[in-house]
Amino acid sequence: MSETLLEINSVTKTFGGFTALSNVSTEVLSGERFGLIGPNGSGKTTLINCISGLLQNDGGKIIFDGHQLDGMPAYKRTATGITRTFQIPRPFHTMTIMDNLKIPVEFVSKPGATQTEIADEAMHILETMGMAEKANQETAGLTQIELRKLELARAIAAKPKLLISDEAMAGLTGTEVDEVLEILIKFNEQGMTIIMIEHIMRAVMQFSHRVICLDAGELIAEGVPEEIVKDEGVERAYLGV
Amino acid sequence: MDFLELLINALIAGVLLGGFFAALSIGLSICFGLLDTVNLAHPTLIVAAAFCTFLLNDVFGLDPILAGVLITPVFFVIGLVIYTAYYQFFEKNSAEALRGLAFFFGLLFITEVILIMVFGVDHRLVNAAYIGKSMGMSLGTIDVSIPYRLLVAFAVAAIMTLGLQMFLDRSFFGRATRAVHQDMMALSLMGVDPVAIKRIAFAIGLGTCGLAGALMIVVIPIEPAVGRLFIGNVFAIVVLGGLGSISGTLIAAMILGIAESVVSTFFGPSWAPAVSFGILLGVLAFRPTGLLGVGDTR
Amino acid sequence: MIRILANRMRIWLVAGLVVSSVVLSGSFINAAQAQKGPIKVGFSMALTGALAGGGKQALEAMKIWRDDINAKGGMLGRQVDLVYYDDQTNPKNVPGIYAKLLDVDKVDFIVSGYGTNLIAPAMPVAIDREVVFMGLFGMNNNKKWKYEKYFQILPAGPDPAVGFSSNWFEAIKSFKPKTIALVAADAEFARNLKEGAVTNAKRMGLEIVYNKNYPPKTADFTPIVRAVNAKKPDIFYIASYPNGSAGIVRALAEVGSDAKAIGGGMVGLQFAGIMAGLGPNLNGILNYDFYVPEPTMAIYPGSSELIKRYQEKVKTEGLKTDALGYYLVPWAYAYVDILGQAVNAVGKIDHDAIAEYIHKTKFTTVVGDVEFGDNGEWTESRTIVVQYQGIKNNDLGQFAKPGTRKIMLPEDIKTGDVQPFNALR
Amino acid sequence: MIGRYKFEIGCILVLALAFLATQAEFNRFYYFAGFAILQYVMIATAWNILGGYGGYINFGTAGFLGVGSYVAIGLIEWGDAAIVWQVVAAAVVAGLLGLFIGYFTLRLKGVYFAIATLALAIVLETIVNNWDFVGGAAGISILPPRKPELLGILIVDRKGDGIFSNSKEFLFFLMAAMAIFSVWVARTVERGKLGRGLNAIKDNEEAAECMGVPTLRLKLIATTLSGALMGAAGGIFPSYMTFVDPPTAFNLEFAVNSLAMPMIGGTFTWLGPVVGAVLLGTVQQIAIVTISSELNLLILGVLLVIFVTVAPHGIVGWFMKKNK
Repeated sequence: MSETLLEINSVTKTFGGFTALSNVSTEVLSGERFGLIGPNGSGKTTLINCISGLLQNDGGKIIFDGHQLDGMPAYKRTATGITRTFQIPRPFHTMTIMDNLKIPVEFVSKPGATQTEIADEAMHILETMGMAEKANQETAGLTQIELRKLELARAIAAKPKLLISDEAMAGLTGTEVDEVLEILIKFNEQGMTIIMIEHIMRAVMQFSHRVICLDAGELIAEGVPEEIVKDEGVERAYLGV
Repeated sequence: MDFLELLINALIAGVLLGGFFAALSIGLSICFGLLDTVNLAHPTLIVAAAFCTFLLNDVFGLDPILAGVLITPVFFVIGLVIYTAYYQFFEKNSAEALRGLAFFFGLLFITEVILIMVFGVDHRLVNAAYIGKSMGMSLGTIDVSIPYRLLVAFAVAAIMTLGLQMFLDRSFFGRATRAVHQDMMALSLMGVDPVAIKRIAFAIGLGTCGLAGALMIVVIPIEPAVGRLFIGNVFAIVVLGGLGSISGTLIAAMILGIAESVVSTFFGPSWAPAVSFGILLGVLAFRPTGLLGVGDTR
Repeated sequence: MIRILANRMRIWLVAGLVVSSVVLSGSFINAAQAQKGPIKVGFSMALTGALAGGGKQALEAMKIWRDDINAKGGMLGRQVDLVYYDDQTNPKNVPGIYAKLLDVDKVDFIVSGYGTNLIAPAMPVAIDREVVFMGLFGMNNNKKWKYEKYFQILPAGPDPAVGFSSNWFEAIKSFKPKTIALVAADAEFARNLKEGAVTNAKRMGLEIVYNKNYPPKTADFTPIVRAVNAKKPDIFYIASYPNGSAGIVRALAEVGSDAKAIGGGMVGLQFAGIMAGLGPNLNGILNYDFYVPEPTMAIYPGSSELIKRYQEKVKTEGLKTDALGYYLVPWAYAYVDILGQAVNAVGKIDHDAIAEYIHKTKFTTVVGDVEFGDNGEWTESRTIVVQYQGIKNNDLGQFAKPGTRKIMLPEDIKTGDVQPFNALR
Repeated sequence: MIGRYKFEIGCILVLALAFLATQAEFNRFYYFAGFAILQYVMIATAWNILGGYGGYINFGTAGFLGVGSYVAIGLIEWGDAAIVWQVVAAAVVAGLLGLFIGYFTLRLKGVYFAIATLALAIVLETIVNNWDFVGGAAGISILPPRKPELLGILIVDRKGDGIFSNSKEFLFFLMAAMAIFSVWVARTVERGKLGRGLNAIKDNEEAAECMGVPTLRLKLIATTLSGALMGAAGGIFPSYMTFVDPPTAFNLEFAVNSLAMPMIGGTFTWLGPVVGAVLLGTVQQIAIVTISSELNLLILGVLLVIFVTVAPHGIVGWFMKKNK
């Protein structure tokens, strides 16, 4: 594969006396499908919050595509090409699905475009997600899978180089998981780098080129899926022995 | 020596005044801090309780505090009614807190009008053995005088606060209330009806209006619109203390009481509000969740 | 989609506006056909809000006046009607109310509501229409305007802020004071009173050792009283509103004070509810007043009968206003009475002539003889200085009898001698 | 072409109508009542830019209005500035205040922000109370100029030589112009990138930030804009009242109405605050001169409760649902 897209260099984050991340270092390569696993409270979400800019890391460096991200507000990081989804979907609930997608299109991927161009672009993404017919629907009546897809579609609408998917499959049925996986793989094949956080092992292992595992804020394992599954540390972290 | 004497007296008066403020705010700390209902009518309902106290004192000669205890159940029931209505129209449809704000504004006006129609617009006071007298003490060369009326207010407020704090910490119901604040889902999975919990918690919060009203008329003269003057204070105290923290509310009330008393003594009372609310702004700027606030900044 | 709906909404909105304005004007049509009916006297009055206690009292007195004058044949042979609206003690409502009174209700005369800050916004309206404007308890409202048709009933003399407390400072001379402390509520009336008091204090050569204001929501006054005590003043002048007055009197009872004279401009101590509530704590306070049930007040002809009628009215009609009515009733009666007398004497509705007549006439009213100076204020100050004494309990009845509020000044109606504060505690 | 500027043309027509109304010499009561209603249209509209679009509840409307009023008073006391300059200066100062409070409270959300703005209003009132140059707690009377001129044109003259024969008519017209301007501003915001960004912030600020919305900058623009418009509405107030004291300028009523009116009308479009202000403002003006007792307050209370319970998306929302 190719060069490093995201470099995480001894990143540390503390809340009061509690250390959520300690000295985490890793790299994500351009075009990679990257899995991030770990038990509850291991620091996965904190790490991606630090990458996406909702939190600022206390120590260490994050470098993305040549930009040093530390201290940069989240919206600027989005402009450099990072977007993310949320574990619990956070749609703009007073807007239609179409309008939800228009926000990243207007603010990130096509700044200065006319309303028609923006709408066309948003519609295009909805079509690729198979949600075109719901464009003018409010978000209130959406099913769980639709909410997840909207969350992904909105992130993709920003045309990111790196998409961080935070448990996009929690609570979905088996076929729905496959549907989401298919979407992610499709966009990866178009060149989008993807970090996937997931509890559903089957999905991560099937999806990822490479996986890291966090436990109690520390990186305990890194490697291809087959190695990770066999790793003793990972097993201990998950089984709590 | 004069300065020291003034300072000590100002601090004591501030602590006592803080107790009074705590009594006014503690119910709101539950309704607003734990349950997210922006009950703007809280101070006005306290005034309503104060008028009831006045009536019981004037007609039956009851001691104000005793009267306050007697009307507390009435306000508990009023709380049940208000929350049921509030839930029906707002919370059930997960309406924004903003709409609730307007609802409680409306409630404030309606309560005020009822008070005007029933009691008229004149100022009312009550009498009791502990009003208008003070306890004198000497600490070495320093003379300290403590007005009994504030001492009573402080004692009752302290009992109320500690009682509620223990109730919320130790009882199953109290823990359930805190859980409602954090995670409604988990609670309903445990087989507890979160709405019932919230209804009762709100009623308890409103029940405190009964005693707080009695304290109010013991401490200051009342008229129907006097509640509006305290809206700023009580919300400032709850927010300053940190939403959901009863002990934070008590500490914040003390801070505001001491600030008001010390500023009044040494710099002139007209600057007191600027200092009190300046403290609030300062704290919010550096600690967005208040003194003892936890977690999210809603 | 939204745009189309918004367009529809706009049409609906315009339609709504038209309908509501039609309804609005329709409700006023009947008011436009006035002229030959009764003479209408219009005013705004604080019937709700902070000053409602005074406002409601004043309104009842004015209704008594209306019944009286109508019984005597009315004004210019026509019956008198009062037209009034509640200003909610909010000055913002006042300009609109007076415009409504003059333009829509077509009242023949306007008089003011109760209180300085509710008179002030009505002044330009009166000046604009060049009509006579009678004021009820305004503190120097005409200072900037110098309007020649404004007359004001508060008996504070030609320089009201100073005149209001001049008798009080006269009364304390016997203590041979050297120092004074002053406290005022953060509100217009109290602040004006304090400024006048500062002038009087300086004239007497008193040293000002404390001079501060307190905000309306002050809950505990003991820090203020202690801070004043620390300065050991001979005199403690207080210009306060009802909440503060009651709070300070209580704080004085709790903390005590060695000042010889305490009080001065404490509004609210004249109100029945507060007097009864404070009871013996009032003893020793030296305060202003306008009317008290002392026998010498007989020089105000008809005043005690008026007060009795008011108290009867409150009882029989079950009104929720001040049970005693000493504070405002005679004055609210007098300010409309003077207008009535003047109009009947001039014999026509001619505002220039009526104003001229009021300027040059000495009126005999329930508040005694009244003369107005060039600025529309009384030519002399008739503020009464009273000292509370001999109050034993919280019974309201005792305040309706002579003896609890003895008159110290003016000399001609004096019923007692001023004593040091602590001598009466 | 015309279609595109339909709204602007409508604004000019309404303004022309307002001007005609001043020349028609109606009962002067209508100018007073109209002024009060139009002032609320402006205040509610200004509030809604931050509160309705951005979801940030400003509880300190009275603070911004009061600052506007007292800037105007300061200018009058200092050097008899013309009313237009009073309004402009009031808008600038209140706008800066908005920027300041926006920056100062940028980490605060929801109720914390609301309480912070309330605290700010109280601090400001206390400062004015203690500032004797502008009258302090005693209040101050303003004498309007007899024959105000602007750029050499006589504005008001009783004999009919000026544009208006009465200063109240002039103030009514000025207020109408300002109200229409603020509605135009609000509509422009609503239909632009700013409005869409604010909407995203209201729905979920973190998600908005992650979708590339510069939340802090947009919030600062909104607080500044909203504050400036409120300040301007306050700047004209002393000339209308001729007497201002702190309790009037910082009245709680402003906070209540600025929040209640958009809510009753509907917070998601510019029309909502206008409908709410016209409706509630008219009811209040009529109630003052008809019912005229404590029942006034009761009506306001009952109206508030009924509207927020029965029409949760405001009158405009209710009608749009009907039309769907």
